[in-house]
Amino acid sequence: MGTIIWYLIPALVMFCCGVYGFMTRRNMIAMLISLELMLNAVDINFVVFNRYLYPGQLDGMMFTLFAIAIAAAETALAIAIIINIYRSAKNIDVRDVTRMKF
Amino acid sequence: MDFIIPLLILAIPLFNFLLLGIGGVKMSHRLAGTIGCIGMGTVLVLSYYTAFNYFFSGNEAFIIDGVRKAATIFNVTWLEFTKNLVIKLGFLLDPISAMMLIVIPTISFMVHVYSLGYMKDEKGFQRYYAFLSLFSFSMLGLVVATNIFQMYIFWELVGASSYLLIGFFYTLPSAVSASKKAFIVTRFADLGFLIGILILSFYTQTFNFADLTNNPQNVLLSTGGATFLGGSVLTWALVLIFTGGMGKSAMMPLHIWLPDAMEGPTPVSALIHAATMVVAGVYLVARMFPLYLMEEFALQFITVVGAITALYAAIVACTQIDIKRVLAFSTISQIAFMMVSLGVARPEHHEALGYMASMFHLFTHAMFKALLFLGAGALIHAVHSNNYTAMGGLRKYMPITHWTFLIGCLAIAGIPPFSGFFSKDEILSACYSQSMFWGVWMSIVAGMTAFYMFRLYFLIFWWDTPDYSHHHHKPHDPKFAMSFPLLFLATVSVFAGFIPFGEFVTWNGHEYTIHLNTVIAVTSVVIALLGIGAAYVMYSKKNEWPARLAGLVPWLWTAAHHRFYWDEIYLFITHKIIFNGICRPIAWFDRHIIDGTMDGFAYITNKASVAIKGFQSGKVQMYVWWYLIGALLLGAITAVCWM
Amino acid sequence: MESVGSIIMYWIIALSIVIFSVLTVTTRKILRAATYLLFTLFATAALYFKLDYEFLGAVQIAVYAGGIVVLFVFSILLTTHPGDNSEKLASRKRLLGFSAALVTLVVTGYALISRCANVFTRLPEMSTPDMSRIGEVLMGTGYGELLLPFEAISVLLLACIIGGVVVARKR
Amino acid sequence: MFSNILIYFVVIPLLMLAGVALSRNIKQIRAVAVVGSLALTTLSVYLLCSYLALRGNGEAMQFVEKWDWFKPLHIQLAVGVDGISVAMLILSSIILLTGSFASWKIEQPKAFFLWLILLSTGVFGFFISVDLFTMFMFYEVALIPMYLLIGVWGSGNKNYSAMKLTLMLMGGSAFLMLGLIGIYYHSAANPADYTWNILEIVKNGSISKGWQYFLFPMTFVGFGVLGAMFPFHTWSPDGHASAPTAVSMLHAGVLMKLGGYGCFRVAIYLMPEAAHDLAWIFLILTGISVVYGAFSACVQNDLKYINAYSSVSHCGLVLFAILMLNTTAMTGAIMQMLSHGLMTALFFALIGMIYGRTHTRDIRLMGGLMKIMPFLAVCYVIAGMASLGLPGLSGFVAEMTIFVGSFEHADWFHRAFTIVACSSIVTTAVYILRVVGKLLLGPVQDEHHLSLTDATWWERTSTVTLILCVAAIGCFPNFFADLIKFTFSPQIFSVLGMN
Repeated sequence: MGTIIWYLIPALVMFCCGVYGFMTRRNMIAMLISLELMLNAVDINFVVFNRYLYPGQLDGMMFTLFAIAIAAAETALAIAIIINIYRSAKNIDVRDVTRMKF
Repeated sequence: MDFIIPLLILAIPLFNFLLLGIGGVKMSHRLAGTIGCIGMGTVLVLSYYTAFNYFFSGNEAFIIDGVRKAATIFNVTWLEFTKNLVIKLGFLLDPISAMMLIVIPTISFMVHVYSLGYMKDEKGFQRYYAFLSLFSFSMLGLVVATNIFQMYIFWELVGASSYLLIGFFYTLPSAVSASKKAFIVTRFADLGFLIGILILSFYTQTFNFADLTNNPQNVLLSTGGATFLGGSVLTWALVLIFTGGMGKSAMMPLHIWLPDAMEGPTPVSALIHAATMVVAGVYLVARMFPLYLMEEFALQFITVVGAITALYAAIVACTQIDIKRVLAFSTISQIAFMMVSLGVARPEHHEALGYMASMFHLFTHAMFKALLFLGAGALIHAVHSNNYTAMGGLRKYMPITHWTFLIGCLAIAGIPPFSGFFSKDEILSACYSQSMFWGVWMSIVAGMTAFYMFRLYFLIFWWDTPDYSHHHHKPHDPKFAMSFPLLFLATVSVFAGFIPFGEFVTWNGHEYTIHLNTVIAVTSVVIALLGIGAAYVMYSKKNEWPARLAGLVPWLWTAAHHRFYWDEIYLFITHKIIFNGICRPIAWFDRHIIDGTMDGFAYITNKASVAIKGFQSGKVQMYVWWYLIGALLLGAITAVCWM
Repeated sequence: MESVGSIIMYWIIALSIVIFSVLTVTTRKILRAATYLLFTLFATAALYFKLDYEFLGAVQIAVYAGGIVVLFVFSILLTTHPGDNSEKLASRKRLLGFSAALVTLVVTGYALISRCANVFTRLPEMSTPDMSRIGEVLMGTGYGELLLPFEAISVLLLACIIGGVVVARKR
Repeated sequence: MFSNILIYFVVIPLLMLAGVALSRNIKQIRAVAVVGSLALTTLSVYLLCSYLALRGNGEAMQFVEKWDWFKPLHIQLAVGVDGISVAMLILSSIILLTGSFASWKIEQPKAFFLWLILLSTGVFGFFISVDLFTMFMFYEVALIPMYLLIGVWGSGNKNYSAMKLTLMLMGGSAFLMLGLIGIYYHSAANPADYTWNILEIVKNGSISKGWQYFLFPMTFVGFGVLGAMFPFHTWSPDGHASAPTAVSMLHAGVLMKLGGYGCFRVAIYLMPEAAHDLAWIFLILTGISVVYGAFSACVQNDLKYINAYSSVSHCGLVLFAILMLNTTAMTGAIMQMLSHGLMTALFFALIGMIYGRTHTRDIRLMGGLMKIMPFLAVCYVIAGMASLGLPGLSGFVAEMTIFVGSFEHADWFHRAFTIVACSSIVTTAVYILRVVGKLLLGPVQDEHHLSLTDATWWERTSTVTLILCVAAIGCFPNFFADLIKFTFSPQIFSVLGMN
């Protein structure tokens, strides 16, 4: 159980779930949740590689820390936008939000 | 000689131009006219003084041992191309420029005075005087040019002032198009002149007349025997320079602008298109005469062009209705006389008699042709029409005009003792001395000259008196301002022939005594009298002869009446070939091919982006798909390359 | 060799990550999805703890589980009516998503297994980084120290706050 | 830094920008524009005097100074002038001055003047720079505002024209950028000594012949697009036709000169060997420009199109003469730049004024304007005469210098092209007189035009200033010829080995 691969596989599964969710859900919040999954999977990778490759250093951990901060910011903003869309459309279906095409 | 007076000769007209051109709007007609006349009068006095000083003072600078020298009064650098090729503005005094210093201010002053009456109450009177001053300035600058480029500069300036003056009545479409035509045709000729200058200056490395004409042998040597299309470069240069002269002097086939130029005010025609500007071509050839002597072909070319033009113009003059056009064609014909005379001049024949004769004729012709034009102006003023069909029997109404016009006609026909006789006789002598062929040819043209001039004279003053009662007033002689120039010029035309011209103007500065060749003199007088007689028979009283004669060879008459369709040919070339055949296709090519290519690039870019804009569907999930495909492809490529 | 306890711990964490992730994206009730996400995040935090990054695990719980998920829940409550199910997915769409996920899984998994299966077989020894060290790295200006990104993140957060306010405010 | 006079050519426009930005009404804006451009004119005349006093000292350029800007890439703000740049600076300041007068009544004056002055900042900066990078930067600063100036204040099909003009010029600058970077990477033998500084590049002379063959066409075409070289000239008619008056003036009067100046300063000055060998290709193209522009102008009916094609012809002559690679012809080229700049600005000013009154530029719909607005008409005739090369006005001296210089080549190729170029003097006369005849002379075409008024005082100021300048060059050409020719004197301009 000590091999690095055992930590990476769950992260990969998590990522793929994120991909699946992001591509199939229509509710924008659900998409956002999938996005969080993917981000989280990537965070795990950072930490794991840091732990195995450079055990004494903190770079990967710090990266994750920043990623969490950015994810928080991004989520807050995204939710603000979604709520705004909901206000105008009474709906948060992603298929209705195609005005930004072309 | 001091440089102040020559400088003033040029400066006063220029100053007058600026003064009248800028401040004229605020001036009264009287003031503008006075300024113009006083200015020109001053120039007249100063240039007479200069010319007499040149001919009679015996100053070392002007004459040494009886040989007249060219003297450069001043010469200021204006533009330096290279160390050798420098345009200088200067003042050259030599026999021909001194002579022109008499001719130009005289005619110009007469026209200034005449215009006081003729142009009275015209709108733009001040502008008219400004343009006259500009013209006088340019023409004087042209004749005193010390180098060929200075001549070209003033050559262009006279062209422009001629344009402005022909188009003086700018609201008339005919005047506008005539002025345009004059400018463009002469411009075309000037192109030849310019290229000629370029060729000549390249080989000789100088623009200076003195350097060019003092040692023509060196010029020939400097070309190093270079040839182009079979002719030596010097021949090319000289012929091209002569092309410029052909344009200004209205030689065939560049003569078409001169008859149309008669749309300008009549005094202008007298000044520019009869007496001064149109002889610039003759003056140019005379100025470079020693150089032309180096190239036999160039001289022959001049002779042939001149002779053909002379005959052509004389034939056409016989059939024109507009009196100014008759005079215009007679001008063309007479200038062609001068050209031929230069063309046949050779030092080995009577010390290049032709050169002297040409200048002599230039002098006398300026006087009597200006007289005829001013007379025509008086007639037009009186009957308000340019056509002789509206005239007839006017000798009773306008005695002064009649007599002065008659003197002009006699002078041009070459009847002794009027001035034209002497100069024309010299020309004919020169022709005969060179070849019998040209002699006979020119004698025939001289006879025709007498015929068409007297045809005009009889049709105006005799023939049949039309009904003048519908005019406000009967035709009458003009006021003093207009009749004074007529009388003055008539007097000059009578006596100018007695000037011992050979003592003043010869090709090499040596004096030359004119002696009449009795045989030629008698023959030419007889021919002239025959011409006058024919005119008398046909036109002294209203009769059917002219019409019948015209009916005899109708095609010839019609063709001559239409000036042998030269205008139509030119119209065809300019409109059909150049405008529709070159300009329009080029413009089309530019809009559709060149610009189309550029637009085509934009179009392709645009279409391509429209084609791929579907990717930007706004469906976020599709983006992920595309992204994923891209990422996987990249991954695959990396993997393949890695392995 | 690792202790049995740690192996059991590992399996619990790994399985809960996988299971809750799958549930997150397959459940049709949005609120439940948020809840499963919470569990996933907790499991991730546990993973961090297991890898001796205690501070990170704490942050994960505090920010992600405590902050973001709460945000999700509130927004879900604001935008959906109780009892709303997301509609049934069209099979084509599901297939599309599934194949995408699968392809990713296969490609990446293949790459991982073919390259990393037999390397780094042992977890290296490491003492838990103490807080003073984290603080120094985060706030230091020396080589490899991260004050500037930290500041950048603060600015970003500020921007997000303002942006959030501007976007969501009532007109 | 501020002890160098040249830097003020950028500082004053920047101050003007600030002044315009702070202005509260159109009067203040006008005041700022006029005072500022007067200051620039004064400064350029002062520069001329001090340049003349200094120039004998054997240096290629005067007032040379450089400040590091971005060291790792050796980018400097390097300034310096020779006779040519001094002449160009004078030209630019005069045209900016007259352009300000010509846009006296523009709409949205604040934004307009901001962009206009920004544009001229670029122009001035370009002429004082001797560093290729800063030169290029100022070049772009001069180009971009054009898009907005035409797109917002233009007339007719303005969006299309603005887009076309900007894109084509940008396309040109893409070539140019490539060329300049190429020059940079061959500017010295040793990478540590790489430089953008023109003077140093000339001194190093390390661009190999093979690279010159590649870089010369790049830079020449890059600048040539702005110099309206055939077949890259088509932005000019559309662009000029749509641009507002002052912009047309500045663009045709100054910006197109950037092209010629750049061709000379960068392409030929830095890569003389390639210039010598490849000149024939571009001579053919520019020779075509000269004739082709003139013939195209003969059948246009829009006043601005006529003038734009005439610009193609005249600017073609500039490049043509530069490529002749001898002192006289190049002197002529610079004089032609001055002359064309002034008279085309005059033309565009007059066309703008006429258009502002009649609201049409179609010469078929107008006629007899001489009677209605004599002042403008007379000025137009003078401009036309300058354009067709009447002695005493600027066009003549420039063209003659070019022709005489071009004819110094003894081979038939150059001669034949010189004669072809000479023939444009006839075609020019044709289209100028056609316009004058149709537009100004003849009977009045449109009765409504009878009530139109003649020029106002600011319009008179603008046109009279330009006419005086045109006449000054035409009457005292040797002063200008000497100013320019000195720059080409062998001890200074030795790179070409010219006579």
